[in-house]
Amino acid sequence: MKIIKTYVTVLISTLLVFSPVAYADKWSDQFPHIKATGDIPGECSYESMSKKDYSGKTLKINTHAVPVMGEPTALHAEQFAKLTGAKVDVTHTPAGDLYAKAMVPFQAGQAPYDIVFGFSNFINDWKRYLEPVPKKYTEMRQMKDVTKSHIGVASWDGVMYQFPVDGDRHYLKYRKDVIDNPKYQKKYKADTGKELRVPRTWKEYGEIASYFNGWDWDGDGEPEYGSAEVMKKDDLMYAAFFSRSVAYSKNPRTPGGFFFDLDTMKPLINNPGFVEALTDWVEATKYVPPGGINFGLGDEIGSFGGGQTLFSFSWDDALIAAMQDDSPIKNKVAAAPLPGADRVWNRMTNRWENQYNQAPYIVWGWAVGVAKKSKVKEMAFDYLCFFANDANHQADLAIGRFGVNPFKKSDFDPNIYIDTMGWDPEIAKSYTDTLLEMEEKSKNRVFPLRVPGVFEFTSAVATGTSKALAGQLSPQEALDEVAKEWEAILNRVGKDNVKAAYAVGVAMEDNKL
Amino acid sequence: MNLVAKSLTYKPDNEFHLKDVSFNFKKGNLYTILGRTLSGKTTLLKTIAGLLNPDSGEIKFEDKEFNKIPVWERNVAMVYQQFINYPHLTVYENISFPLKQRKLDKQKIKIDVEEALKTVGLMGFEKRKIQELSGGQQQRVALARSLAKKAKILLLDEPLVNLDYKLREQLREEFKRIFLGGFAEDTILIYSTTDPQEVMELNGEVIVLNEGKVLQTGPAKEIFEKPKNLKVAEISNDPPMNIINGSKTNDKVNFESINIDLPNYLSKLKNDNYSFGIRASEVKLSERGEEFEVELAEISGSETLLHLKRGNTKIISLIEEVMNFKIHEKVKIEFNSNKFYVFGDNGNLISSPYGSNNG
Amino acid sequence: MFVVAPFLWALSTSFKDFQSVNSKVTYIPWVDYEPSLEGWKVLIKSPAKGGVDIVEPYFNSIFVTCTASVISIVLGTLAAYALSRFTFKAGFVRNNDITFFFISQRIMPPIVLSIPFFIFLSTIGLLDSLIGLVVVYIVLLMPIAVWIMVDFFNRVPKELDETALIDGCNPYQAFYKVVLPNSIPGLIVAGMFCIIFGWIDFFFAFILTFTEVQLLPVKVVALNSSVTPWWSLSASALVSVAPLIIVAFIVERYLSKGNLSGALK
Amino acid sequence: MNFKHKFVFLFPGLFVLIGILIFPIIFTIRLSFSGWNSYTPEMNFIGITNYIRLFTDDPRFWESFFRLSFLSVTTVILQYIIGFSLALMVWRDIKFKRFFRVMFLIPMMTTPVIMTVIWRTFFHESLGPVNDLLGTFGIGPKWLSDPATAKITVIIVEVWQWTPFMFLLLLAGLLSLPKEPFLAAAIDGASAFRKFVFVTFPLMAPISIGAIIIRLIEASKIMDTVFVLTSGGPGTATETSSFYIYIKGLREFQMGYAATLSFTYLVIMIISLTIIAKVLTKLMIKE
Repeated sequence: MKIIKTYVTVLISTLLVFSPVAYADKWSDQFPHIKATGDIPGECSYESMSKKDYSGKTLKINTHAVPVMGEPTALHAEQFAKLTGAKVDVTHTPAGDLYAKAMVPFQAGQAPYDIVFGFSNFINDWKRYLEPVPKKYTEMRQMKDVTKSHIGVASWDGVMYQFPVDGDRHYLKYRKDVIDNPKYQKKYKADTGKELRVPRTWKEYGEIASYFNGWDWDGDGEPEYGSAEVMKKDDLMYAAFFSRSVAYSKNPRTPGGFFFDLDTMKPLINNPGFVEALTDWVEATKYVPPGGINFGLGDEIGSFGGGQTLFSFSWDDALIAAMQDDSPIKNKVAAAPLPGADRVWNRMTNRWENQYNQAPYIVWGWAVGVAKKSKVKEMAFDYLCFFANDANHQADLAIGRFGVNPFKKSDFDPNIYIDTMGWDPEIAKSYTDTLLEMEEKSKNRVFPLRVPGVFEFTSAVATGTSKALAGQLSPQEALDEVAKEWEAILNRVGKDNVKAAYAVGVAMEDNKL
Repeated sequence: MNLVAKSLTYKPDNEFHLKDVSFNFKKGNLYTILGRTLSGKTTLLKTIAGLLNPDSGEIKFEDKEFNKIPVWERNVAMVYQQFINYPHLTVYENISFPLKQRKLDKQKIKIDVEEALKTVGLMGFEKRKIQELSGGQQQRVALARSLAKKAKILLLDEPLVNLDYKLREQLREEFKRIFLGGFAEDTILIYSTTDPQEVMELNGEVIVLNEGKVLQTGPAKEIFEKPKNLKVAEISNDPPMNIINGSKTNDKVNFESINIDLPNYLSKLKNDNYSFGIRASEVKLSERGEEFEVELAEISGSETLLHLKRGNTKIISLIEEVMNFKIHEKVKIEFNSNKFYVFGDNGNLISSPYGSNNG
Repeated sequence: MFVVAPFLWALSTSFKDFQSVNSKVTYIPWVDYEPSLEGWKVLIKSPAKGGVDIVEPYFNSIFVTCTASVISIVLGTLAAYALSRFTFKAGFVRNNDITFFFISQRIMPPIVLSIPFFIFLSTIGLLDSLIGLVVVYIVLLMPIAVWIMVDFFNRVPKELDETALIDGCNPYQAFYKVVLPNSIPGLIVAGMFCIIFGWIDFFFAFILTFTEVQLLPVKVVALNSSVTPWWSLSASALVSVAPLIIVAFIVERYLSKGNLSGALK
Repeated sequence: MNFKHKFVFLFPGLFVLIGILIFPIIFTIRLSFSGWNSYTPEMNFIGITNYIRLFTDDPRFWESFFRLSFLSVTTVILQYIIGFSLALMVWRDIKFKRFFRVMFLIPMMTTPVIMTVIWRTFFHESLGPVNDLLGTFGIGPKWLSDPATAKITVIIVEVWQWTPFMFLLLLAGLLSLPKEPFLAAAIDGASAFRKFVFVTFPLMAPISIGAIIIRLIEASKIMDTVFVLTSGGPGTATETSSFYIYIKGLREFQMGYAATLSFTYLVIMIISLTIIAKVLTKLMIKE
């Protein structure tokens, strides 16, 4: 009964959103942000929130810099304040500092913020300071619409600590106008004897990227390049590396851990699968734009979004940037799942299996939680719920710079992007199909590492791979060094601590949770 | 009404700047402290002013323990060798500064300042800034400030040394006029200098200071005529007195194969080796004299200082005209034997042209 | 050229938009790209409209910087005077060691002081407040003031203070009636260094404030998100340097007069 | 001069400083003996474990320390040379003297973090103006992506940012020099070069030493530049001690260990700065 009801509401609301007649109601008059849909009924709709009275109370939020996440946070804060009478203070912090900004006061026993934004892999360190999302919210209709993957990302061992407001994953972005261009397809075939198509493997990715590297293939008078990737040694670099590693190392036939062998907690980071991926990556330094080895996420987004490269793979932002209205390459790009590999390492048999393998990497993304020590928890959750209500979420999705990406099942409808954002139907479909495939269908997913000391582990990966990219070490040496460092971290942190935490992630990867 | 010091000793970092210095200064008198640079003159003045605390010894003024009175309540005035004024104030403000500090009434201040300005000849400069004045004028301002204050003790620490020759002469004349013209009946005037000529001209009581120790005290004339020892003789003459190691034989003074007739007043002297002192001005060029080699000739003003050498003996001769000499040139000089000072082995004066020390 | 090039680049960038920054290198507005005022508008818009609203942080920064500078200068100048004029002895500690103690406060990497400072300020209830920041900045700035003023006082002849004492000033009067008026150039240089170092600090302002108080650098740096709006970042960089250029002119005036430290002698 | 009043001058500043710092410093030292990290945020006592780790098992810290020494010494020397030349240039009467003086001061007044972000776009190898312009000559240095040039880029930015500091101090010093030695040198007919070597430079020695020491202290904290430009990369090519401490402290949240690093760093710095000061004094002041 409940399921049907939910389904109906979703259906109705979806219909309402996309009905060509602009839906006007008293809320959209007051809040132009949602003029495309008007208020959509729900637990945390404008209507419901307007009935709450939080006047005299203050809600303090630390969020990311404007505009990505920061702007919607501030916008919804303003709306929320208007509706409920609360005072909402919003602070903006650069991505790299979000962790420390919340962690310093947390560790000092303080909660200067009621709501803290961060990334989903902070969960292990943060969860002891965060209030679990109350049942009232986890069981509401709005939450039922969230994909399984994102419920998993927001939860720890079945308990939800982070309120889903955004979705994130790595996937492949490519220049449709090149890959689908018959002229280039013919030329490529003639030159290399191979088909020009959306790469299915990382090797193919490399070949195509190299071919299209360093010459002007879009006729703008400037040379273009093969691929834009996050190679700068900072917190995001390791995510790019794992995206390249999953194809070689996430073997659906060897459950029980991707980063470690869950039984022995032996690091797997230096097994041939990872080494192969790093070898590919070192090769990739040859087909990135000049200075590409020092690209951070911002550079990657700018580079691909500005039409400088053929490929890119990471979060949604680069695609969204390319699809902005003022972009010269609007509707010339498309999305596809991350490339796979023609062989995959089997760590049980210590052999390569010559079999096509592909694995989505459900990389961490924006996450937000409510501090345990907050004195206004109810208001805080109401705010988050309001942030992500259907009307706000859909309006946010349509504004590229907000960085709010799909995480609800109802988001995977190509029409949203076609109607409100003017995407080419084919591209919109490639986008939603790719997402849906990863989020809901794949059984070979990898979740981000979320164990105690996660930053020490990932920082070691960044340092090691970065040395390999810079040519200071060979891929094998670099990863051996990382493995050694991981062992040291394990000993410091305590194998059992890490194991217990890692088991939670492995259970999700092995589709047990 | 005396300024009395007993055994003042000052030795920061165990290095003596003053050693066992005692004196008794009476008001209305001028005292000059003669000594080389770093002989402790400034230290002594600063100790009197209260800027330095002696490590031992005591200093009393008007029977009050001076040691216990902080500088700013001592009512002394001091002029430094650097022209120290308050650069942010005008001439008038500078001179009135100590008076205002004493909270005198405005009218009185005006009178005193004007009087002081008149004394130093800086009328009409009231509104000027210190940087706009020449060195000599700056030092006059400093002097005016000390005078206007009418302090009971006025300290002048080599006030002329940083001026050029001409200004020095000029200001020295004015000093004489101011200090010796009955200005200071109530004041103890203490003037330190390295220049024996200044000491002579000021003609006060002299204290010869060397390495923190008092070598000799007495009226200026006495210091010149009967320097207690070689050191005083050296310090109290500019250029320093020539010291010749020689011997006395029956009727001759012998050195470097030169024999000079013994003057009468040395007849009682035992035959022995002595240090003979003679002022540079008593060594004259003369055809009848002895041959010396020119090492250096300095021309200073209207005088020529001739540095001469013969064997191990170095002599400076002061010639009262400008003459040119070549280095290594041979010249003949004559010693005025009536002006020989005789010092014994221990450096103490045995006999002087103005009478022997012990008799 | 080397000095101004980044500023010109920033100025040019501040009028660009996403495409002008990311498709190819562009220099001159109208010629290379269509100028946009977006970068500048962002500075006064509220965050809810995608702006950063630097107006309040601007005044906060000015307040914190000036207050901390004044306090540091006052305390630092007094201490510097003492270290320059008097002899201190305590065991093996001499004047130079005390001076070095002051200066050495700047050696400590700020990272590690963050947690202790955080706990310290939260204990005394000054976290996330202007006063709290002032307290921390005093630690950052006083060493600079002490260092510059010791050096400066060492070049002011001590006979000047002595004369003042002889002329009937007690040490405090000598200090403020004579030494201070003649130290204005030094005070100005020290003050400028304090203001600069206070103005450009990012780290402590970042760790020790939350919502009540925001300083300019923190606010501007917060622009550096994953998709950096180079244009508004450039604009804000230019805006944030503006008040200090005024300071630079004041300092230069004193330099030109040539009496920076040669006031005496 | 010595009065009891001297304490009245010294103590307010000294005590305020000590009062504010005593807690943080003791806390840091205590922290360095604890295993405070993200999962055990408590002041437990683990003895000298952290120090053992630092001295036996952390080559990265020592590498970063030597890299820091290289970077800070190089930048400070460059800053000194450039700062001195600029100061000499505008010391004389040249046209637009005042304009230049102010202009040379400005870089110091920009927040390093922000300015480095701009430098990053400036040196961007495909979208920045530097390589675009150099491209016309057919060269395109890998400003940020090559271990060697990345160091150079960091040095360039540091020099740009902090030369004004040297410049101002040295200019102030120059302007306060007494005139007499120069007159004397002029009378002797000394060449400009000789005048610099024998008159200007010796007179400027004391202030030079002060400026160099304080710049070394500041340069050793070099972090924002590295953080924004390269994050210590490529590899670990530009990782400095303070950036490493930052990573251990606020990124990985090993606060205990980071405190150990800082305390060790502090001790090393104090010792080496004292030595450097002594050596410089010997070298530059020959009296």
